[in-house]
Amino acid sequence: MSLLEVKDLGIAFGGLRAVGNFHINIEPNDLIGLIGPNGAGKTTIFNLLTGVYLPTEGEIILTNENIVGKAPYQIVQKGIARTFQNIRLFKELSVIDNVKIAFHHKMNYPILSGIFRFPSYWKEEKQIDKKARQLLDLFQMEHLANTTAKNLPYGQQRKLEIARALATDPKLLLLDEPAAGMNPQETKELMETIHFIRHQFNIAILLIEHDMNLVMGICEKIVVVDYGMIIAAGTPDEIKTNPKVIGAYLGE
Amino acid sequence: MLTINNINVNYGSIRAIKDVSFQVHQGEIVTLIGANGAGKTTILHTISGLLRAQSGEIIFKDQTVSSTEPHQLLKMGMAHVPEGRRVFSQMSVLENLELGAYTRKNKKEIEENISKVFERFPRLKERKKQLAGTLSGGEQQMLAMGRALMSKPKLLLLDEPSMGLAPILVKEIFNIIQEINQTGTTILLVEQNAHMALSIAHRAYVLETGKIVMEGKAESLLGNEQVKKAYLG
Amino acid sequence: MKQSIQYLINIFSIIILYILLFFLIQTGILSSYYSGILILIGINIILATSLNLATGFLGQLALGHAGFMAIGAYASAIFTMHFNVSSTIGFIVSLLLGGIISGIFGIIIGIPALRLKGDYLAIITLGFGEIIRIIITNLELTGGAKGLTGITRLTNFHITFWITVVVVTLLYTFVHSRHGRAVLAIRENEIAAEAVGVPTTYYKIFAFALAAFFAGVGGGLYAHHIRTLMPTTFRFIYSVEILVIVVLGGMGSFTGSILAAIVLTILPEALRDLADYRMLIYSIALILMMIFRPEGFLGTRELSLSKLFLNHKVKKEGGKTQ
Amino acid sequence: MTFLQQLINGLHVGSIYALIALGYTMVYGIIKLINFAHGDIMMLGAFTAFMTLTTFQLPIGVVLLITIIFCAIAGMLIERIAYKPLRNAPRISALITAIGVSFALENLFLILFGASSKPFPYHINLPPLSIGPLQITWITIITLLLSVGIMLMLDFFIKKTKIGKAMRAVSEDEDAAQLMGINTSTTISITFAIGSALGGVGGVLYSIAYPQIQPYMGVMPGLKAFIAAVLGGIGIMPGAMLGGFLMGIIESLTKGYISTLWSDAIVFGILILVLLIKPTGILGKNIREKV
Amino acid sequence: SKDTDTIKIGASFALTGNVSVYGIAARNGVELAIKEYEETGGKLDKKIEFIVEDNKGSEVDAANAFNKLVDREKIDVFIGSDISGTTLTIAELAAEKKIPMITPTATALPVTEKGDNVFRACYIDSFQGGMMGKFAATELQAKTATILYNFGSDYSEGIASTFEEVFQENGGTIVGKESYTNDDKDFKSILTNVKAQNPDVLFIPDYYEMVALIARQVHEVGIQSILLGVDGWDGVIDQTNDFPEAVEGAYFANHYATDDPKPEIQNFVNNYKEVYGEVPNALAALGYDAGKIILEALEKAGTTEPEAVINALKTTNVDYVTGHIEFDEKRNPIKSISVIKLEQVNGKLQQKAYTTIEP
Ligand SMILES: Nc1ncnc2c1ncn2[C@@H]1O[C@H](COP(=O)(O)OP(=O)(O)OP(=O)(O)O)[C@@H](O)[C@H]1O
Ligand SMILES: Nc1ncnc2c1ncn2[C@@H]1O[C@H](COP(=O)(O)OP(=O)(O)OP(=O)(O)O)[C@@H](O)[C@H]1O
Ligand SMILES: [Mg+2]
Ligand SMILES: [Mg+2]
Repeated sequence: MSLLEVKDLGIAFGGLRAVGNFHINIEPNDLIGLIGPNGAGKTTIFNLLTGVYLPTEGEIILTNENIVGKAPYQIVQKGIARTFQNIRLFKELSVIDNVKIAFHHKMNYPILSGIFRFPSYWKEEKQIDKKARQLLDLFQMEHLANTTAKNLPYGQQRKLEIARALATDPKLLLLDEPAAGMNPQETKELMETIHFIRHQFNIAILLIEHDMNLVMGICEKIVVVDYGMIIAAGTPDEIKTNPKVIGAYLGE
Repeated sequence: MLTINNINVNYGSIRAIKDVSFQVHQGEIVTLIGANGAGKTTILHTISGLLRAQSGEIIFKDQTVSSTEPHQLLKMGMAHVPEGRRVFSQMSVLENLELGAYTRKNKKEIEENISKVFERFPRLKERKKQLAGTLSGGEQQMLAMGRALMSKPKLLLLDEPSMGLAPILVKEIFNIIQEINQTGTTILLVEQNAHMALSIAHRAYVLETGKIVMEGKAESLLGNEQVKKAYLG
Repeated sequence: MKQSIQYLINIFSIIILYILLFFLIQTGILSSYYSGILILIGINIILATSLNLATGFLGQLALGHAGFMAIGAYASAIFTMHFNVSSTIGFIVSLLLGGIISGIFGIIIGIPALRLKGDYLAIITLGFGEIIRIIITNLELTGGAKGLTGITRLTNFHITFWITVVVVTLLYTFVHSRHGRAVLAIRENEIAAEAVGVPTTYYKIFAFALAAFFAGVGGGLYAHHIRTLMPTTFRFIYSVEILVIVVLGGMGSFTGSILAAIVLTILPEALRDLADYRMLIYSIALILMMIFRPEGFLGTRELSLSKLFLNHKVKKEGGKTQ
Repeated sequence: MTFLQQLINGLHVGSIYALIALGYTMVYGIIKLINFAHGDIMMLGAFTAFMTLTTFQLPIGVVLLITIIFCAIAGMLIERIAYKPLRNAPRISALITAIGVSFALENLFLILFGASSKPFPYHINLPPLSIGPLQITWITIITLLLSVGIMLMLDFFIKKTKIGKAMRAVSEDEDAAQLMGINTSTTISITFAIGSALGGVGGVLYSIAYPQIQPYMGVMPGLKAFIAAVLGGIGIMPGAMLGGFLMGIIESLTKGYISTLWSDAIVFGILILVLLIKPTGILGKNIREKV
Repeated sequence: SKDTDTIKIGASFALTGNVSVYGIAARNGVELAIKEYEETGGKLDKKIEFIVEDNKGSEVDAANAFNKLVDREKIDVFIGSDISGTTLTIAELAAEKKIPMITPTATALPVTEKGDNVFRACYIDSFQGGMMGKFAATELQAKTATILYNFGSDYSEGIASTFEEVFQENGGTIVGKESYTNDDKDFKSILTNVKAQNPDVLFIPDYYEMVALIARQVHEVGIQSILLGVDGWDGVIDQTNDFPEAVEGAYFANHYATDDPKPEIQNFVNNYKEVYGEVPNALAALGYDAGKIILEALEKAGTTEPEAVINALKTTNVDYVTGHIEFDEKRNPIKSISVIKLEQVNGKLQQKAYTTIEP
């Protein structure tokens, strides 16, 4: 059974059809790359999958349930988490709070318990503090727990965003240009991190990236879009040699 | 052309740039490379006057410009393509270019210049009426570059011009940088894509947590083991 | 362990402060003029901290706080007048009633208003505040333009002190719970908050309604202190005055609001002798304070007594908007 | 017929709102500051005109010119002293400063001129224009024409001239504008000068129409004009104009046909409705944050 | 107070804020009364200290100001405030503390009901409204009237409703009751309706500044009705100097007429003009009288004991600038009303005493 099944997905902004006829099947623990020229519609696809935009047509089926029309926070609770092309952290909050917020829907104590500090508050807060620290530890960021997020270097911010997405306990993780603004060395480390979380958390990953070293290096399958339409799909080797992809995207 | 002497730059109480000195000579392409947060952007901002150094000196065309306003620096011939493109998204492509020539008076020359930019970036010509905010990332990058060229700079500061671009566009952008340099513009280039940057630059400086740790000819740095390990992957 | 020591120190300091003020008032060292000012400080603290929840912590610029205060003031006053309430218990019931009605209006107004952002939200809350005032002016029940007079004096220093303590404590504990964190996340980045599973609309409305609830409680205290309610009192300029306290104290800092409420209640009093020049000097002082400390007294930090005593770093959980 | 008359009444009030709203919107459009003191600049204009009229008995044209210059300078000074230091501060802090400036101006004039209204010594002595049973006063016609004219000029100025483009650039991205060689301080000063000059003109016309001036006279028109600007889409010149006219007409019709008691509530109600349907005002562009 | 050689008179008015128009005039009047009293060597053997606190028209400030005057300054008597909201707040407190108090201008009925130490110098709304209703129906023989009142001003509303009642009792018909609010500047939409009603008289119970604005537009719209006003109109001629047609032929009730040849009135008017540079309006005159009433009561009581002062106040029975004043059992003044007609003489408006109505 597929984890995610997307059929005929499309959206138009005004007259512009940004995405059309998009389809993809993602199995549990897949690692798939989504590439294409600037303005091809990749980020828009992410926005459709996470409920930020309402598609004009198509179905998004997550483990047998059509999630089209669900609010972003509901979709997160059902198991799709994401990062953003331009980092969106809770800048003024501490690193650990950034992660704790993502545990929100996994916690149960009600508002009154929070306000009046009933035992359930103490119990859950303690648990979550522990869990958040463990997660940060996996990213070697535990020592930064009390740092304000905006003061982190860029690379750490990207990592924190991934950690935060993982805290929501997703089945599918969407990464939008995680290596943008990183140098090759940092990109290499990132590749390791992605590998690691995929196995550690046993999740599927769909990622957008312009860095071909990364995409070709770790993705098992690649989907190429241009003008909102899929122009190719296949293994890295197939994609590398596909003349359409070379013409539109890779060059040379 | 540009000399930086012992500048220190703070964000609040945090010192981001420590005692940095370097030069850019007439006609060169000089590149600054370094990890995330090393302070490359901070240095460019300080040079173009958007940030002020706590101490140290910046000399541009034999004049101390450490406290000169950015708009005056532009008149002196320095243009800066900032990180993240920063095009005026509610204005058309043409208006963006016109603003690039804000300080110039000669209408005819400006016209000529615009057609030159269009020649260099034919994509922009197709979209000259479009609002800049609706351009794709790559087109915005071209616009940012074209806009900076409109002031006919002697020195061009470029901050990560290839970020977020498709591979096909990355190559194009570096070609254009070389072309601009050949027509007489001196270039200070900041890049994450150290490989590309070093392959077009004459000289390079390596920045680590706010300090310059290495400098030299671009080719020699390209072959340097340390650099290879840290920045070329 | 450390935390419980912190709590003890805070509770202890509050009790000491209360005993001190109690003693000063009982012995007449603080006359009714001063105890009146203390009551106003308490009311202003309640109004400012509650607005801070909406503006500093949730990050929504609201200009209708005086409207919620008015609802609470009129509701509780009408209740005590109608039932001839003279007991403290009855008074507290009336305050809760005022708070609840105000909170309900908070929800009714919040649902449409919170779809807007920034300055547009400010304008729409301003509009609602004015509509509330106009309705009050047009109702028989509220005494219309003539105002409501003859309200029993039920507010005193003691009750104000403890209600203020309770309100600030509850606001503080709320902000430092998972729900409060959700509210902070919305301020920091609404899109990201939603993307990590926070139902943003729900929390926006909840925080807004909670702010309205406490503003209503503050209004009830006001009504039984001043004892004359005029609709004109609750013009939008009153909302602006509360906002000034919040910004001056620091958006996202309860202790900042407390500090600013004290300063801005006392300052006009201290300038009282200057008669006609009073408001000119006050406004110039305001401009200067903003120029020299644009982030407010405390920014997003909280003052902590235990920090003073224990000399260790207390984790901060605030942040500023924009 | 009364309906037409009510409409004309509404247009008159509306055109005054529009005139003040133009200045409001201009400043907001460029530096995103709700300049609370704008209404008080209007008051400043009225008093300047009052002083020059009573002490020097100058002709109205000269008076208007002096008022414009005086208000423009005052606007620039206020910006330099009170707003510029807060350029990089949170926007809401600048808003509080603007409120402070507003209070300061009101109280300064209260001390200088006292609280009681002074009759404004200039009025147009022509009898109202009668078209059938309809009556249109000359001041209505003048304000109407002037506000439309100024709107067109400003719109052209901002869209087409070099300084106008610089203003828009500054409003979008101050740093990037500096990198284009734009002197942002000067540009912002010019913005305030124009905005305040408009406020001053508004003050004079307002005082001719309602010939009483006092230190608090700017508060209500200021607030109404601001609402008008928001209604039309703040930052947009034709929007300010449209918002002003609409406000005036709605007010006039509710007062004439429903009830004065509820007219403000109705105006606010309509404003709220419009914003709920069109969150950025009638002519506002709905710019969604790109994710 | 304990201080034996000074008498402290406290006062609080709106000296700043948007109702300071009323407060400043009233304050000036009180101040002048005290100044004159001291200069002419009043019979009190103690020094008088006059302490005024601004309340900017806010109830909160009014409470603080009053508490401060009582607790810190230890005042013996209190004069104030101007508008009803602040005055009610203070009256509550004054009643608790038994401080003799008189408000020069607050017309709201409940003010003096707060305690038997609270007095007022102005007539209550219902009295004035009733008198003018009768005047319109009987003296002016008006059959129809439209009332144009300030909604949100308890003063204007109070007068309007009694006028309506009495005018109808005397056989008149109210053809329209229109309202505006304090923030309005443009009345043409309302006046357009009034024009259609075409009443014999148009009654506008409000203060002179608003009236001046309205009257001008009444003229512009082309309404022919006789304008009728109340004590708040005092001062309207200065506002309509350049447009006398607007209010020419109007009648209004007043406490006194500035052209009244009585020496005490002329004295007051001239002295006031000298000190404050403008013609005193009704609020100033009421402030002045409130000051005199208090001073005379203090004199009569011969002590600052509150009981004695209150009793002395109760027996007030003197001619003042605003008329002869006695207090009824509710401590409201029983005064005569002067009706004034505005006439144009040589292109200049003048107030002419038309008739006096005794209570
Ligand atoms: N909210 C929107 N309104 C209008 N047009 C939009 C919107 N969002 C995206 N677009 C347009 O849709 C197209 C696809 O944009 P998208 O951001 O998905 O591209 P992308 O493939 O992620 O490109 P890049 O690699 O540069 O990030 C672009 O032409 C863009 O201008
Ligand atoms: N506005 C700011 N306030 C505080 N610290 C800042 C600010 N901007 C940058 N920094 C810090 O200064 C250091 C240098 O940042 P800078 O942006 O110059 O790095 P960079 O070399 O350009 O990195 P990148 O490759 O990510 O663009 C970093 O540690 C960064 O966190
Ligand atoms: Mg993208
Ligand atoms: Mg950088």
